[in-house]
Amino acid sequence: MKVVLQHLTKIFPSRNKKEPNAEVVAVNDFNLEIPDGKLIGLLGPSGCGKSTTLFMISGLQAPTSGRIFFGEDDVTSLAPENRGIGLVFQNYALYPHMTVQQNILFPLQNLKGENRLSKEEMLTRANEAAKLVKIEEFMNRKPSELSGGQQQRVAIARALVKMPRVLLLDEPLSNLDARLRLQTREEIRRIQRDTQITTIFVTHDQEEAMSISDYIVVMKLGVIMQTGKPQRVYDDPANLFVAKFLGTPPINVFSGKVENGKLYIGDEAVLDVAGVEDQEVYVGIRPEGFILEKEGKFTCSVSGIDVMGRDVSVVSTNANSLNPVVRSIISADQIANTAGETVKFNLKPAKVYIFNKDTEDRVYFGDQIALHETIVAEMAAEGQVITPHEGPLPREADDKVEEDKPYETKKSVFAKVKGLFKKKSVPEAVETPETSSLETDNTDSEVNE
Amino acid sequence: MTEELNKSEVAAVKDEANAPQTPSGEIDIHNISKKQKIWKILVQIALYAFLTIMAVIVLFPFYWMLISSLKTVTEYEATVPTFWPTELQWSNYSYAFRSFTCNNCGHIFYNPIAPTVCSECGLTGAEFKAEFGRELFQSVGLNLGRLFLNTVLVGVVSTILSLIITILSAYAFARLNFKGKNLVFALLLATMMIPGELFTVTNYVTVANWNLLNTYTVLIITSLVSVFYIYLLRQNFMQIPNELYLAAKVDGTSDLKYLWKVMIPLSAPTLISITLLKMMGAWNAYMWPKLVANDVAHRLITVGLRGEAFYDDILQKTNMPAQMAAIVIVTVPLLILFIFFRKYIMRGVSRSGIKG
Amino acid sequence: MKKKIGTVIMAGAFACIMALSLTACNNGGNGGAGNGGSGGGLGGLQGGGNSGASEFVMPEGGFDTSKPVTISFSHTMGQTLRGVLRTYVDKFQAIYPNITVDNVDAVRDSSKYDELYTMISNQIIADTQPNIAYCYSDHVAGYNTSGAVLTLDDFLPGGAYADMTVTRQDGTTEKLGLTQEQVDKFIPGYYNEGKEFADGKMYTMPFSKSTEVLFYNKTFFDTNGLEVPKTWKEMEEVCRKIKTDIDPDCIPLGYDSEANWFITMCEQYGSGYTSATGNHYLFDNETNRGFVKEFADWYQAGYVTTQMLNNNTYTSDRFTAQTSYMCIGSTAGASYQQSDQVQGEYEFTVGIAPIPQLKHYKAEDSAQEDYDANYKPKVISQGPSVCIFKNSDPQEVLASWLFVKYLITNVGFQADFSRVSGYVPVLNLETMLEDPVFKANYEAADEVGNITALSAKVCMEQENAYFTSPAFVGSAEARKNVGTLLQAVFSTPDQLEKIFAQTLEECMQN
Amino acid sequence: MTEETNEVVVQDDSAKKKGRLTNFFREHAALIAWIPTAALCLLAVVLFLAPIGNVVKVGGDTLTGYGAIVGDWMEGLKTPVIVMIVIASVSVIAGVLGVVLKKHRNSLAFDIAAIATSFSAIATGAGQIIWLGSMSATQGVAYQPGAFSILAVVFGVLFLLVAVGETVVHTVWIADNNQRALWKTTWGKWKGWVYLLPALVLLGIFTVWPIINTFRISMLEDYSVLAAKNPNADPFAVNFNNFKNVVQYSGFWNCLLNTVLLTVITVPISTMLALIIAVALNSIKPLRRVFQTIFFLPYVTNTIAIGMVFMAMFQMIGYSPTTEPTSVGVINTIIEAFGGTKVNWVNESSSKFANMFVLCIYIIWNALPFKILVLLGGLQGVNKQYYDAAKVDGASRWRIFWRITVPLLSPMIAYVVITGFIGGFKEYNSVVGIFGTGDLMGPPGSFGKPLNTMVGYIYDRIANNQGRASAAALILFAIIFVVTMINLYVSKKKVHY
Repeated sequence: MKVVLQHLTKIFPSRNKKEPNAEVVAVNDFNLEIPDGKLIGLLGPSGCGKSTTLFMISGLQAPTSGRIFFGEDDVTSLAPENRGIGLVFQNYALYPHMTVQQNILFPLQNLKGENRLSKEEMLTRANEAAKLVKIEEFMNRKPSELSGGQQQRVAIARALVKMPRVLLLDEPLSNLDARLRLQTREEIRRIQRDTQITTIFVTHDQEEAMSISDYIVVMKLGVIMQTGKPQRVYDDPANLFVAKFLGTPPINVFSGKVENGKLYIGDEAVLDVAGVEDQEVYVGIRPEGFILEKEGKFTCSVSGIDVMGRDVSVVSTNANSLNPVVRSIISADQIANTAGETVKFNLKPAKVYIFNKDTEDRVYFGDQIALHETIVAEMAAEGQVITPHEGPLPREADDKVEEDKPYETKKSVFAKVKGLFKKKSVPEAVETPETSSLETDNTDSEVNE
Repeated sequence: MTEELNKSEVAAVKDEANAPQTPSGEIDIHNISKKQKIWKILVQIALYAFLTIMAVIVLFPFYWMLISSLKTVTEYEATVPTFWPTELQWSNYSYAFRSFTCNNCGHIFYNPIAPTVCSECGLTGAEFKAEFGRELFQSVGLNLGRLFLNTVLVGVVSTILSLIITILSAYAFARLNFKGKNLVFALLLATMMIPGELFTVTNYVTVANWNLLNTYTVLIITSLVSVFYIYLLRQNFMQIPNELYLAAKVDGTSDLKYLWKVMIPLSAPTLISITLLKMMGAWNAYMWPKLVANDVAHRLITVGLRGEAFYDDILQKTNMPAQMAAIVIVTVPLLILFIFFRKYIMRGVSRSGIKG
Repeated sequence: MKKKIGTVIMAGAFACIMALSLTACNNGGNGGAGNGGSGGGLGGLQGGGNSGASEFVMPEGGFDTSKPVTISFSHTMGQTLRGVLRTYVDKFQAIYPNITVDNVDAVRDSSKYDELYTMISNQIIADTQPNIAYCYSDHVAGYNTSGAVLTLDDFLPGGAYADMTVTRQDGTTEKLGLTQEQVDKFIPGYYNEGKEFADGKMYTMPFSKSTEVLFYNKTFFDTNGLEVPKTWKEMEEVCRKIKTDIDPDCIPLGYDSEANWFITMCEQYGSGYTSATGNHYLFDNETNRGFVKEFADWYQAGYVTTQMLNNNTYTSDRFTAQTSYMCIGSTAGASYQQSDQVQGEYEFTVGIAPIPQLKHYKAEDSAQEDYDANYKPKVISQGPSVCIFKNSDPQEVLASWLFVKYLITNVGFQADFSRVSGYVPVLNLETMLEDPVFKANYEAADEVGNITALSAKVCMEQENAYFTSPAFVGSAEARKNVGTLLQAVFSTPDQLEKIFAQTLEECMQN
Repeated sequence: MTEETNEVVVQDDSAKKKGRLTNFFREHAALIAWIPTAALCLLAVVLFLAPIGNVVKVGGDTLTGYGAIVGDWMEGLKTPVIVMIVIASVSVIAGVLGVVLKKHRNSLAFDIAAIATSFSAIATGAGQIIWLGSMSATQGVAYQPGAFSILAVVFGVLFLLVAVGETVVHTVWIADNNQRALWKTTWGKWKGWVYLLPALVLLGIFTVWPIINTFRISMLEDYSVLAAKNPNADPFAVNFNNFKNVVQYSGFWNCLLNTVLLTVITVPISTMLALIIAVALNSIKPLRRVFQTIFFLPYVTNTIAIGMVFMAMFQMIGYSPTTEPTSVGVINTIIEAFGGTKVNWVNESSSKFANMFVLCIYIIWNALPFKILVLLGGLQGVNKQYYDAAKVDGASRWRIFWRITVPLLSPMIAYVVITGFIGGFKEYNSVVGIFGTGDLMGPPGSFGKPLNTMVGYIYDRIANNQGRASAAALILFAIIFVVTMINLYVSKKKVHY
């Protein structure tokens, strides 16, 4: 089932009565076409609106504007149960009072009218779904008696059992430990391949998204920054944010400038970038883009060397680096060249991305131009028509706002007591849209502490 | 092999998935979403209607009490009850605070004490008595003021003492180490299981033997210690990290100071809840006070209210509007308390499950 | 060593706890604050240490008029009555200057007898009971479960201490006990009430009494040519006549006290109500069911109402409002039966007659067919008596007895008290007429408006008809229950059998 | 009992803490802490006047207690009262000032202030007792020793014990280090008991002893305190006759029947209604707080007082079986407005069915707030995702309610049902509120307290026959115990935790 999102926008009204304009735009003019039978990863930092997008697709939240199509059907105002979707929640939302079997049977028992199944049919279907996710031996246990990974699989079985047209997974792996996470994501990949159900997968973990998605959609502050096949996006980031968000260790960013077809970081001209206009730029260099050479054009002062088996990571500093350290990965045979206080690098042009300092958009040069064109053509061939976002994209500078926000779920006792005497409540911090979707109604829940 | 089997099953699953569930073409999506919307609105309307009806039912006694308290006796007894008093009879409220009426001219004195001379008609009580063999001044209503004072007094004192005892005990259970602590605590918790009526009989015998009947002490002393409050506060104290205590000890802080500087401020919400519940308890107490202190000097408000206080000598029946006024006067303080401390009361209540 | 200190402290603390709780259970203990005031300390006489129940032992030399002694008197008198009491306390203290009567002005905790009973019961438990108290005989039965009430037989003619003498301030002497002459002056029914206990001993002395009389609207009766009913049968006739012929909207008769009605009828029939010994409750019998059934029919026919059935208001209201033309009520409440005045004139004249009896017995009615010369009329006797509590100090007991004796045998006090309270004196008419004020009132009783005096007169004229019921623990409850019985049967006559059975069961519970 | 987790959040960040703790409470903790003690002292002074008020004459009338404060007798008492007030206030103020001025710098100052206050409490209380004693002796009038004076002394001594203990181990008065250490350990070992002392003493007397004694008394035939005082009477027979007498009395069975009926009718209805209201409240947003407040109002009322209002609402005015009422009352008016006929709810010769109906309505009205509060709290604690999941799974509202809401709320439901049952078996105040006490406990003209409950039965016996009262109390305890056990057993099977 193809899923099309047109100009999808979600605005959460301000929760602070004194500042009615402090509304939060969780999803901003979101346009996307998801091809049938693919696994799409929605990727972005917390609060970027990816879960909101997912919930709008599921019908649990109504979009402020825009349309959602499943195939040819406009499902925008359809209730979730009429959309034929399966949803797996971040913490699975397995009904704790029901056994695994009852959990899986639950959606089937809700079917009405002509769709109603007989008891035997229900059981058969539930068993099939359980077999698919390999949990058939736990059918009579309660969710609390299962491990995290098993619970996860039960949740998927429950989502699959009614044969959804679209399967939605909301951060399905975030509650698992590292090893289980690896295992489970392979499992999800397998199940998706086997069932060929269009699947949308939300995560903030870029590695996870890259490893299993057919396509990834990188989001920031409710806006699509880039879509594409994972490797392509990694190789050809559209802007500084995408470049920074993908890749471990993260990309090294320097401030620099282009002058006369040369790229300068500080005083050193590190690369030829013929055909690029003179401008102030950010320079992003992937850690694997460094070549350690005695006569390298780029100088850094060494602060340490980490040997990680086959690869060696050189940790150094540079005055123009925006990151605290410059991390480069070189092969072990080059290690000899690191003696001394400074190191010199040459750069691989394919691994160096430059971005306009004002717009933070990519500035292509050299072979990169050809590569980009190929990718665009490839996407078009696969039916991936991206309607560009109207208006300016959110920039790196906007990020700061997000980070400083105090992550406070509970006011301290003192604040409470103080509030008693002041009689005026402390204005509550505007919550991130992601949490607000779950907690909007919990204002009175202190009673229940 | 299993792999293969899985795949075939999955294929089957997929086929079926598309068959029944695809609405395209056959189902009018517009219609469905319209129905959904109407249904949603209807549900909301039904919810509000239901809640409004329930709220009216809940509020009706309050409303009735209020308007009845402002009616004249005649209007109160009107064949068709009026839903708003035609004439606001505020004097019902002063009546509740006891008044005297002159049998000769009918003038009403809002005094706690009977006057000797009627300022209106000039008769003295003694003359009237000598002539007609009857008292000139008849009391009407009861002295609610006295009941109020008694209740407030008992409430305040028992709350203060109870808080002190609760804090000290909870502190001992939460922070101090001594032999037998856990045993004592377990025993105390066990007593919570037993209904209070079991204690009443012996407690009556005890206080009677101690000559405490009809004193303030007896109203206060038996309910000073509440195991539940100790438990509540202890749990609260336990939340405060032990490191704070150790740090204080290193600084040479005494227990008392630590208790009052750190523990009490940090548990203020719980203490406030306890205080409010205890006050409410004193305000609503009925059975025990009636049993042990039912004399004029020590009677509490609920006991006084349910007595024959509003039997009006002149009307020769209970003055219902005045009684309603007294009920309003009794009810309002708690409502005010509730408005100001809604959160704390609700929190305390949701834990205790005991009224008062 | 230091460890020991702590142990000692803790041991002490626990000893305290144990001691406190033990006091709580030790019923004989003198826990709590002692009996303040009067100098009567704690040290009991007979080693037992229980002052509340110490037996009275005559001190050597009898009553010591040189030592000051304070006695207390708990009562329910209102302000005006206290004024009368105060006057005579002063006179008494002039005779015995060493005696101080306390609590005369003490605040009444209640004007109600049952609250006084609760108060004194509690005081007995705490050993702080007064020396003298207002009482009803069933109260005394209650108090006496603790053995706290003094038996007065020793002070009666022929008693052990009756002939001892006490010297007054003015040098004259009096007998410590009552003389036969004094006893003869009491109205016998009142005097004998003190003996209605299981052991037949004398526990109370009559203080002031009241009884029930029939108030009727004389103006109405005269206008309509009605005869005042003397028997219940005549009563029914009169009621029927009024209801059917004269005023169908009225309820001709109001009977204030249901309990009195029931008990009086039991006595008139001689069918049994209670007994002081044995099973106590005799009232569940055919005769009683019969009259209850009959009266229920009256109620259903609208002939009669009672206080409880009259929306818990005295039926005198109906009487004064003339929606009722007869009212059987207490002489103590006579003033409430007075009709309202309109421009100095009473709306109607109130007549007072003895309550109806089963049969005619007076010689003047010998023409009536149910005339029975041997019939003994029965009228209930009510009103407070006084009892004296045992005390560890015999001087207090003696002083209390002297004071009680003074009040009940003093014609002046009895007359004054009767005039102010509306109660009737406990001394017989002949004796009372010695008092000039009383005599004057008595003679003017038939004048219009002199209702209290008239009721007293009617009352005193039937001095041989008084009866009292046996007193035992639960007799007060029994009284209450039969009152409720009457009322319940009136409301639901078909439940008669069940209600009788239930009443008996209720009574047995106490 | 709900967990207390996260009740108190102490800042992890110590740097932050310093800033935060400098607030009102930290500044004034000492002051606040001492207010109770200070208030106690002052109260002791003021309140001991109450018993004295019993012997006051003003203007020919005799007054009690506070009415007397304006009277002439004040003249006679002026001097001692003023002296006492001054002593107490000065020492209290000194103590409080000492604490406040020294702030939290010096523990010693704090403890000494505690000692000062304790002394003032003792002085005040003891002063009153001694003075009253002398008054009694000289005037020959029995003054009750002020109850508050005794309490002031007791608490003063307690504080003194704690404060001195703490002070000794924190001072340098004891020069010898070893000795100081010894004091410290000894004090450390025993101070827990000192802190617990008041609670243990009171619990010992009013909780532990009664448990034992109730068993004892229940075995003594027709035990009463009055009879127990009689030295000449036979000792009480030891047997089970109290239980026998209680059980053989049909009135007791009536009480039991009433209690069981009220419980069995009201608990399920009120729980169901509360559940529906809570769910409704949980699914609306605007006005929710308003509704929530309204629904909680009945809780903060006086059961007796509002019971009287209910009585007034259902009562017909001026009714007797032989006369038509002047007014049928508001409820009947409403019934008639909807075309019904008037019902005799609470007046004379009303049916027990009608009485019980009114009672049930009132008890449910009264029980709703607590149940709504707990259930709504539970609902808000339920993770919203379960509902989202159910919605995605296509469950109808009805199915969501029965398959998700009710099972997830089952611990809360079990809680309100169990407390409801326990409360129901102790029902008494609501009957008193509507039908009064005295001999009726039912509509006017009724016989044998037709609406009395178990607790009412116990209270009726307490003053005269403690033997049977104890037996009845034990029977009630047994019933509540069994019912609670059954409840727990059922909930263990049905409740998901």
